[in-house]
Amino acid sequence: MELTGSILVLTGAFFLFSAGLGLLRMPDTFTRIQAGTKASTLGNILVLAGLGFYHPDWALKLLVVAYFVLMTNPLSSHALSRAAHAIRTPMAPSTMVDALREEGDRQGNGDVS
Amino acid sequence: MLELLVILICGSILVSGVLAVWLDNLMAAMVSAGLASLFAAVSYVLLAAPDVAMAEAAIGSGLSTLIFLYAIRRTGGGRE
Amino acid sequence: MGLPVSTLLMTTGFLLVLIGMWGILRHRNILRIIIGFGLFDTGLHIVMVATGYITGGTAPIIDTALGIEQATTRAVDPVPSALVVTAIVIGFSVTAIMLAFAIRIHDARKTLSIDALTESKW
Amino acid sequence: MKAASSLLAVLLFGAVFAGIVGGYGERESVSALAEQYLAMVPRELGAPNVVTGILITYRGFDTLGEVAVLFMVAAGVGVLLGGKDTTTASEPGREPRRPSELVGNGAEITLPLIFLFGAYVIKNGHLSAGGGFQGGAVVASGTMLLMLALPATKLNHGFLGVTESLAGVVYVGIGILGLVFAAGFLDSHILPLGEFGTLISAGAIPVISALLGVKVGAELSVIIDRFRN
Repeated sequence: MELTGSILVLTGAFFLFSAGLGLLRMPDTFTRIQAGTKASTLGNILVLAGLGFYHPDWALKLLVVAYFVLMTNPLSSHALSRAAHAIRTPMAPSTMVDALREEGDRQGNGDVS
Repeated sequence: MLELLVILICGSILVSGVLAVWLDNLMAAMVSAGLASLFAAVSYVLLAAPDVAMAEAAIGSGLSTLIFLYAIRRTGGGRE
Repeated sequence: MGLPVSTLLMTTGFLLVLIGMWGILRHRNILRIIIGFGLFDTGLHIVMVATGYITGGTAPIIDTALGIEQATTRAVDPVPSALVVTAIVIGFSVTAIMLAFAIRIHDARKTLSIDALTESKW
Repeated sequence: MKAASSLLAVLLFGAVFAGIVGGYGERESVSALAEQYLAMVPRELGAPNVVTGILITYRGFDTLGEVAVLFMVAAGVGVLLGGKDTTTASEPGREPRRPSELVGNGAEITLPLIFLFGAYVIKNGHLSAGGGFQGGAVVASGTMLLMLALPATKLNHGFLGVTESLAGVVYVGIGILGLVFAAGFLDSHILPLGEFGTLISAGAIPVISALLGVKVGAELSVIIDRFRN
């Protein structure tokens, strides 16, 4: 039981570490947001699951916390990257497609985003 | 171990406070002030005062930053 | 190792007060001065809570971790906590009033610099 | 010159603060007043959370004055900022951006949880960390999320005003009841103490805490909504 919990927490810590590494290594804003959010959501959920194995009587509270993380973490990064796109944050030179801007162009006004 | 955490929190509070006074961009200064408030909320938990931490996290770093945001918007984007 | 928790955090609070004071004295933009006041507030709150900490204390809430008999010896001082909870709300109110005046000044003068407000100087 | 005098002032204050910190050693035991509070609040008031007990009963008059200050701030900000409908002064020709559908839906999912958490914090104020001020602040944070994620929402100021006025009137009414049936103004012994550590216990503290939470939440929401338009 405790071993399972420890392994889960350790895996979560590894994912959180990779999120931090991604923040340092990625070239521009959008890829940084992507790296931070994806890896840290998984890492948080794994850490919470490991804690649930440690203290089974906290399970309900941990479930509520996990629900909150799942609801808010992707949403906040979506809002952040939308705002960054709206103020035309420069992208990395290797970016090929800007689907949001093309969508705005197709709807007739290039400024919407 | 606890001392290390306390020193880390103290350093974070001081760095965000200095940034809030020093940064040129008004929006960034406002966010730094909110960050200092958020780290202060963590320090209240370390000082065994969870009631204060809850109030500071909700008011100091949430609502104050929001009314600063609205004030900056109404006074023209922070340009002087 | 090192200094105790409350001394460290009290030093941090006083340093934050000094940083806020520097911001208040050196900046000319009203919104920046209000940010300085906010830092001043936060620093004083940290100092006040730090004065209530006792070595190895826990939160003053009686539950399974803190029996009703041990409360007087193991809990931290609740009086500064109760003071600071109200002080935080009042600090928010003061910030709101200052920002409202700043917005009105900007509406009337189209500037945020306090150098433009000379007629109320003595 | 100006920089030098500012630096001098800050350094003087720094010297005073250094003197204070240098003479301060971490305390080993609480003061006599705090010891009295820590012993009296659980026994006489039946509230496990000592901070809430102090805030609502021993310093109840101060808390009432505090709420009055908040009310005056809400009214003052309304006088200063209300009145005329100014649109944002900068960039007059620009349309406000369409809010993202994802953010709106997510806020609608999260908002009931936040309000529920606020109610939980208010109602459990005498059992665990929390109370009227903190719960009211959490409720106001929910309002903040509502205004950020769905900018088209209008707060009903009349309803909020009536709610917080009613809460204030009942607050003072409970205080006068304490004057009549118990020892003094805002005494919490007008209701039975009940079993220690359960939700319905500690006399009138949960009732006063709920009223305080409603009042603080409504007033903070009004203040931040005045700043929006």
